[in-house]
Amino acid sequence: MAVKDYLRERYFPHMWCPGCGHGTILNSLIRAVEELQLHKNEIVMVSGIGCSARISGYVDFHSLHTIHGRALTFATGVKLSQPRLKVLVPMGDGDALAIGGNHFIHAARRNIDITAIVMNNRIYGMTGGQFSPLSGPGVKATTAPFTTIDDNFDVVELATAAGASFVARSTAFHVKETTEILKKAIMHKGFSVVELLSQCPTHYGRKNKEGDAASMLDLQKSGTAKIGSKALEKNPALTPRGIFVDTDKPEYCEEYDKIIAHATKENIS
Amino acid sequence: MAVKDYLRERYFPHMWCPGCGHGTILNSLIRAVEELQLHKNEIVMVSGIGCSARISGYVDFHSLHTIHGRALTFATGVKLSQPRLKVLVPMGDGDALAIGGNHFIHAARRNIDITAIVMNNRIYGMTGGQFSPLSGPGVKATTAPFTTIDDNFDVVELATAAGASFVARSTAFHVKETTEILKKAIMHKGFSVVELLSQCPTHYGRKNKEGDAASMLDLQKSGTAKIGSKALEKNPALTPRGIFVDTDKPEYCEEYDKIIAHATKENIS
Amino acid sequence: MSENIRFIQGNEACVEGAIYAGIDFFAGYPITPSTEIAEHLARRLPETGGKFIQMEDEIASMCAIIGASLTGKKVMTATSGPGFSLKQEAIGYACMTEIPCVIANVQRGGPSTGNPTHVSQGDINQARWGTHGDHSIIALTASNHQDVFNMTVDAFNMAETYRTPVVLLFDEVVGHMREKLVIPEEGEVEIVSRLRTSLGKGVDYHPYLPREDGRLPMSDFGGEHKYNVTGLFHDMWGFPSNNPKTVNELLRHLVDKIENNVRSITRYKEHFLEDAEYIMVSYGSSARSAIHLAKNRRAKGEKIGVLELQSIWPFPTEMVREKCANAKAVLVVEMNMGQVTAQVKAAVRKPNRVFLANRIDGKLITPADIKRLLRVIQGRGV
Amino acid sequence: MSENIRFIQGNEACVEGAIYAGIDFFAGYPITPSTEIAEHLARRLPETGGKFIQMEDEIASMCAIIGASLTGKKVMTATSGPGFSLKQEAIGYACMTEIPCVIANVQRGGPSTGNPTHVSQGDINQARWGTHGDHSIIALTASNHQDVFNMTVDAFNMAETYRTPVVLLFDEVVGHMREKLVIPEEGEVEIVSRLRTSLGKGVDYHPYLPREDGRLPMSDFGGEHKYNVTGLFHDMWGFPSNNPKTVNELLRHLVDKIENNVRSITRYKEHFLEDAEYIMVSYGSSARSAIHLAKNRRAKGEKIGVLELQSIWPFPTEMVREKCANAKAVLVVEMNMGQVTAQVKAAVRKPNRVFLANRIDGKLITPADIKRLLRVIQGRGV
Amino acid sequence: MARQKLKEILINRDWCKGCGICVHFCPTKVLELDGKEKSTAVRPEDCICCRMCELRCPDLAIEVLIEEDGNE
Amino acid sequence: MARQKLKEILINRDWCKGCGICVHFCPTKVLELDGKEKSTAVRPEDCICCRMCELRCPDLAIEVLIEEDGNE
Amino acid sequence: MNRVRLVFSGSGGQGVITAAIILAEAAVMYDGKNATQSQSYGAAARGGGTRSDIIISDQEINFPEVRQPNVLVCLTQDAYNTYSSIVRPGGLLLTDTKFVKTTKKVDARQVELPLFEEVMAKIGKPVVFNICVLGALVGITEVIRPKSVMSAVADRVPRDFLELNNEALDLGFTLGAESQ
Amino acid sequence: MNRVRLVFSGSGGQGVITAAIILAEAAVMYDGKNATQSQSYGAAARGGGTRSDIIISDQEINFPEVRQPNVLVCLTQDAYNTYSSIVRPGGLLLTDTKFVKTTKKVDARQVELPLFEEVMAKIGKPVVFNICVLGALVGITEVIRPKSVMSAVADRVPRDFLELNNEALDLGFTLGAESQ
Ligand SMILES: Cc1ncc(C[n+]2csc(CCOP(=O)(O)OP(=O)(O)O)c2C)c(N)n1
Ligand SMILES: Cc1ncc(C[n+]2csc(CCOP(=O)(O)OP(=O)(O)O)c2C)c(N)n1
Ligand code: SF4
Ligand code: SF4
Ligand code: SF4
Ligand code: SF4
Ligand code: SF4
Ligand code: SF4
Ligand SMILES: [Mg+2]
Ligand SMILES: [Mg+2]
Repeated sequence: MAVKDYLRERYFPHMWCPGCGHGTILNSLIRAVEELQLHKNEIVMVSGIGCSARISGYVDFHSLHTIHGRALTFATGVKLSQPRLKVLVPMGDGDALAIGGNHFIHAARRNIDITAIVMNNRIYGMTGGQFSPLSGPGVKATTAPFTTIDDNFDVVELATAAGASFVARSTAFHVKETTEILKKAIMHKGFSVVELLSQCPTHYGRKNKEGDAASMLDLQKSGTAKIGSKALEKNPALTPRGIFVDTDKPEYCEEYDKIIAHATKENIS
Repeated sequence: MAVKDYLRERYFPHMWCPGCGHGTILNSLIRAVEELQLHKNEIVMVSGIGCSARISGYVDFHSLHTIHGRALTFATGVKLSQPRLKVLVPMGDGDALAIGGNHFIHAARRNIDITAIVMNNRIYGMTGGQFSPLSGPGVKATTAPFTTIDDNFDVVELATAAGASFVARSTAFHVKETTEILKKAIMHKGFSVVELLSQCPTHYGRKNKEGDAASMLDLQKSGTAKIGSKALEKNPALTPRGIFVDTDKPEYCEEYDKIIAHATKENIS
Repeated sequence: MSENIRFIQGNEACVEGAIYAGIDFFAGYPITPSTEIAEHLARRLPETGGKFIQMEDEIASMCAIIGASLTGKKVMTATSGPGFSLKQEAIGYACMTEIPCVIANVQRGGPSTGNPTHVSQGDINQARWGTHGDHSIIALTASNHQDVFNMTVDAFNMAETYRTPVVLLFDEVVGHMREKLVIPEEGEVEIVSRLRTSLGKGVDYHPYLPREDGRLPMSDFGGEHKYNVTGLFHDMWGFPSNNPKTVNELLRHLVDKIENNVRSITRYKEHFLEDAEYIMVSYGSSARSAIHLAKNRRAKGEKIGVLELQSIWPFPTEMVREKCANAKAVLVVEMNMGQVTAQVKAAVRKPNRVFLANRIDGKLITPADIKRLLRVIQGRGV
Repeated sequence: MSENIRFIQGNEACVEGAIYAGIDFFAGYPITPSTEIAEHLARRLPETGGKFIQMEDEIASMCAIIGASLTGKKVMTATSGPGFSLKQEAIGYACMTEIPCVIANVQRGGPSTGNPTHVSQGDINQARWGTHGDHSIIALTASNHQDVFNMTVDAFNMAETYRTPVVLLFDEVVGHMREKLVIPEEGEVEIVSRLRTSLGKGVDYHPYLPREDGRLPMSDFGGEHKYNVTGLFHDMWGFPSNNPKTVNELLRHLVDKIENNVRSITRYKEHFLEDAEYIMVSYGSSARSAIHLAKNRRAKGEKIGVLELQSIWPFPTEMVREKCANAKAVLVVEMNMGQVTAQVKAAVRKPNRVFLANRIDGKLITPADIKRLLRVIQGRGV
Repeated sequence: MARQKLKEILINRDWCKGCGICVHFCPTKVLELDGKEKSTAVRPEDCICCRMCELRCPDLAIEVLIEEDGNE
Repeated sequence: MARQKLKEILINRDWCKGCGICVHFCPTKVLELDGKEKSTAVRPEDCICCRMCELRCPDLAIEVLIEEDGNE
Repeated sequence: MNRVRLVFSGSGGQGVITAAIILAEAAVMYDGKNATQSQSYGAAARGGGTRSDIIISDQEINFPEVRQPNVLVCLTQDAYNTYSSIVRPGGLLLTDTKFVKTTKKVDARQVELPLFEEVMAKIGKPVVFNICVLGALVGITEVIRPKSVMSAVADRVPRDFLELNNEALDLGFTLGAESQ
Repeated sequence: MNRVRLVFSGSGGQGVITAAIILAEAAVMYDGKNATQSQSYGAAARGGGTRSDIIISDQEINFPEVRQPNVLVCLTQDAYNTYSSIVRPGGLLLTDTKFVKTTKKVDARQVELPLFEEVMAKIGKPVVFNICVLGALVGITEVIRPKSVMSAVADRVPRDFLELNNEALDLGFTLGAESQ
């Protein structure tokens, strides 16, 4: 199938601002799905609320646009009740880690076979530019006129500590890398987390004088480095990219099937 | 002041079951406060809901018994609005890490100067013995008649990844160690997390055939080892005890004071 | 020992009703006094191939059942006061997206943590108005275990019929007390499943285009039809829209599909109602006391009866007006500050002849409590 | 340019009111259309030495302000629909523990995510019944920026006076529209602070023992008196109790302290009301349309006026009955399915002469919309 | 550190719930549960004043009073 | 891998929002924004068929059609 | 008897509630009667006082609480002090000699049996004390058929412990019957 | 004029809303009038169409929406096509020649000015286009005193950019006044 077949073209042009990184992530994601040759009917995309969350309206999968921060819990219901479906959950940084932080760590703990994608633009885009738990200190935002004092989460570390069995990071700039990582994440059995740095030129870029979308992408390029790379070794302040965790752990739905097998047997005896 | 002066004796005997580890933790805690010679009027204890949460009724501090899972958010309001107060937040494992997990990681991220104590009995005691996110797999509980399949959080790892600047673990058995750790945690500037393994003989013990309170304490003894100890080296399956993190990081209330200083100055100019 | 007889708690009767109705999926978080519903389903569901999951909180539980319902499953969650408050945002989502689901709220004393192990009926209005924005809801209740069973089956049936969340408003006494339940044979009680679209592959399916009868056939996630579901106002494709016409039509549809069906939804029982001069309107465990009193007084020749409500929302205004038309006085017997009383007053012709017989101290209202008030109303003193 | 005049959004007028009333602490989480309240306070609070914190969600925000209030601060949070639903459990906690706090809900279209950027007044009943368990609440509203300012000051004053959460029910139009605000001089508007205990060190302080006038003097956390606060039913020491007498008294106290003061709490405005044959009852932005219509019609000699409600809860039943006593018909103008209409019907002598003039499509109801209905009621056709 | 000598083991019988923790862990078996399931010091003379019973009692029912040689 | 030759750069002008990302990152400066702030291929002959413009476009507005030597 | 109202009272660990449930269950499942069983929840469950109300009837039972029990069982002194006054005039008040000293004058037939001591002496397992009490009750009154209680016990108790429980039941029955 | 109703329309990035706010603010803060300003929110903010309603009056203003503007400003073709029909008969319709081709017959005075081109030619910064539009409006109508608008611009604009904005304002004013 062609890449466009995975889109609901009827709703294009989409609602994102010019140069919004979320569009590029959509671009990388449908290419991953296309390259994996997945059936559209076997994919459910569940999203919360935010600019990022609007992504589910644009893909021609089963799509569930839910409430702010809770996408993973709806997704848990979908997946556990129908484990044969592939469940993709793109989330904004606020959606995933402010209001949604608890569901994020618990889904990771259960290692339920869901692919969580954090579209991290370090800002609340949809509501107009408030800081998020991924903004980090020293950032300007509408709710931080004197710059932020909050430290940020490291999504990779948090997901790892919580129990995710696949954890990776890339950016809207590194499109091919992103597609490759997403392919692995989608095929991984267990809870996979992919953090993708994105850009919000409208709010973050403007407030923090990072210029237009292209210059923000330049920063994604210069501010990150592959794990294991010389660049990272030389400058550990760079944000590492790559696959950090890829392990085999009991997956929740499979474990539950064992419970059913046990219970139905016990029942008979 | 004598240890008993920190108690509200009028409400004793307390409501906990015979042999409940939470009582011992109360015991260790008031000794820590006594040894630190803190003024009772400068301490606020904030708790949620659970058997553990009832601890706040028994101490003669300012005490705030709130709602399930949200103790740290009330505590954040208390602390930020009145930073001179010492704020102690004892929580059950469900309270802290099931419904309360998000507030736990966010308080850690902000590194706000609060002492969080997780009274971990690996079960929901108050509601009668359901499993918790700290139960781990293979445990019997009223909501896991065929044993649990959920993996557990490692509180130490999670708190560390989320940004807590003091992280430690001990048990209801190791009372002197607990008191020492609590003293350090209380005096630490920043968010400190102390996980204390506790026992619920009534629910966990009974369901999981761990015997009476004393035998459950024996398990705390044999199942843990100090970090850096030979025992741990020999048997890494043991649960490590001790202080895992003790670092200096910007504390939220202090950082906020800088914002005020800046804003009021800016205002004048 | 008959296979079909049980001696159980009301919460377990609810579980039996859910199993009978065909529940596939339950997500919950423990809370007194509803916990036994989760506990029994934790065993019963895997035994029948269904799924039980204990989530990290009540919000997650509510959202998980909505997700599961979309794959075509019959779903339920159970909670009490504080948990019911937490679920409100997601209940509104289920209203807006028209996803069938059942929420049992075994009421306890409130507000706040209140009185977890004691009886109350304080969440009546919350069931109607707890979530933000205008909408309608179905809420059922029961006073004994046979009815707990029946109302639970009804709740699933109505959720599937009307594509809406249905609230089961039980109370601590009914939930915790043990009494007999006779489980009907298979087929004895009707079981309804959601209407599914008959459209095949390749034919355009409009998930939110009501048929002429107002119903919307569903399509299971994972099936042939891929569509969008959103809690925003949406068009017939399920795509967000704030076109005023679309918004207006959707909101009216959400309200009408319930309010226009009040007669079909209404459930009630009459106890000694013909010729009754004094009518007690009651529901849940307080109805047991009212019936007890009515029986005793009838034995003494007093013309007194009970109208027992089993559906609270949509409020059966006309039915109540009709039944109470000839009463000298109406006593609403409930354990709150008069939440159903206000509805009865709005329903009847003589609101000033409607009185509240209540108790709010965590104890079950007694027949003697009601009798005391009755004597006052009758002008016979206390 | 006068120092005291501003041309600002309603949300900023609310911020100015809060600052005037002496706000010390705000915790919030952004949500349309209330976000500007948080944004402006993020700057204004540190400038005045106060504290602003953006929490991880609405639940945390609500809880944080309760904690801060206990240290003696004047506190507030702001949100809209979905966030208001999430705050309900903690609002009930504030009711139960009698902790002063102000919650602004700038309403948007609901249910669910609904229509975030469009106007609605759908949360009226939720403000009253959103949390579980019986209780009472105060809710105020406003139709223009001067009143937004005044009602915000009133909200703080009432929260401190009655030791209770006070809800400010604004709507999207009022919140986002810009118009003039004149900020009163210091001292021009009365500012109330909570009653604090006069008991000194060593004297037993009973945090939950009401004085004869029903009020409970507070003591700041960190001060001399150490006491317990709990959301469970509690005795005069604040210690948990489920003694039926204690439970009964506490719940009645919580309800009475508000319902018995309905006259002092009631806020309203009359527009051309004397001799009016047709009365429009309205509030918030819809009242602007009603007033607009009344002005126009009065100019043409029609006897029509507006009763503008500024306090919705406790509902001013008697005041509404009195004001509407001589009306030929009452039109309730609101942007929901008739939430205040039901209250007005219950209040007046002729409920069948009460009509709903509403609009629920996300657009502000217009004077023309109301006029159309008026003509129908007058039997003059459409 | 001054050598310690037991003055008295105070056990609050209203608070003690008979859990047996003090009994189980007393290194010198000083304590036992009596017929009413309350802890009692049956062999106080063996007490080495380690205070573990006091520190571990979940009901805060024990106080080990110690005479400190010469010291007040 | 077959050497690649450009067939055509399709730019959907209804979808393009003129963000300039494709322009900025095209290694051979094939693209420019026109007067209506839409991307256009002004030097298609320089295109090396890297497809980065297609992959990075946030509006999915670009398709790079490639002739593959001999291959279908 | 058309309607019997019972109150079982004692302390948390004594199995009072279980005994109450088994009795009511026996009435419903094996005697074809209606029954309700309810209990006080809360902190009481943590070693404090415990009370369970049972109503057994041929008719429908509405109000499930017992104001004046025909049969009152008190297994602690506290329970006795609190509840002995509510027993219905002419009713039965059963106590265990080890735990209760019957001091008050009560307008009911008071039966005091050394059930606990006998259990310890003959069976040696305190956990079956409650079943022994049940046995005694059945031995004294005709609330229910002894066989029904035996069946109900068999339904509830793990197979391995059935023997033990039957012994306790018998023991109680004998002591109860003898006291007649 | 006792009451003026204006609608400003255009697209997201053009600063239409800011211009509307400045105008209304000037009326309130410097001309002692009442004014309301409101706007459509939502996806429109992301590059779509934008509309702002302004009412300026000596009296109290209640209903804040404008049905028939005395003054309509359209800065995109879309805006023109959507709104040109609502202008009040005899009112003013201002457009920019670069963005709008006035095709329809409208019962109002249509003023078309090359504001954007002039801004680019004389100042070279597209961001002050909206201020130039404001200048033109003030040049054409007497909605408000030019001085008031200048003061309002000064209140809103960072000091460094004030000069630039004043230039744009003057430029617009001149073009507007000349068109009379
Ligand atoms: C319960 C609730 N709280 C708040 C909001 C308002 N809200 C919508 S999206 C959003 C945050 C958006 O930020 P993020 O998740 O980072 O996504 P982005 O828009 O940046 O892609 C917020 C706070 C809401 N819709 N619901
Ligand atoms: C919102 C809400 N959900 C659920 C409950 C019920 N509840 C009370 S305590 C508790 C868990 C107790 O477990 P834990 O936190 O581990 O404390 P423990 O009792 O074991 O000390 C639960 C689920 C509640 N009170 N409020
Ligand atoms: S506001 Fe930011 S995140 Fe949202 S669409 Fe625009 S650029 Fe993207
Ligand atoms: S139930 Fe468990 S946790 Fe609760 S008091 Fe008893 S032993 Fe302790
Ligand atoms: S540890 Fe305490 S409660 Fe337990 S037996 Fe000893 S004294 Fe009693
Ligand atoms: S102080 Fe030590 S030795 Fe003495 S009784 Fe206590 S535990 Fe035993
Ligand atoms: S990247 Fe896409 S949207 Fe941006 S200018 Fe190029 S074609 Fe247009
Ligand atoms: S394919 Fe590569 S070289 Fe060709 S236009 Fe696109 S970015 Fe430039
Ligand atoms: Mg974001
Ligand atoms: Mg626990």
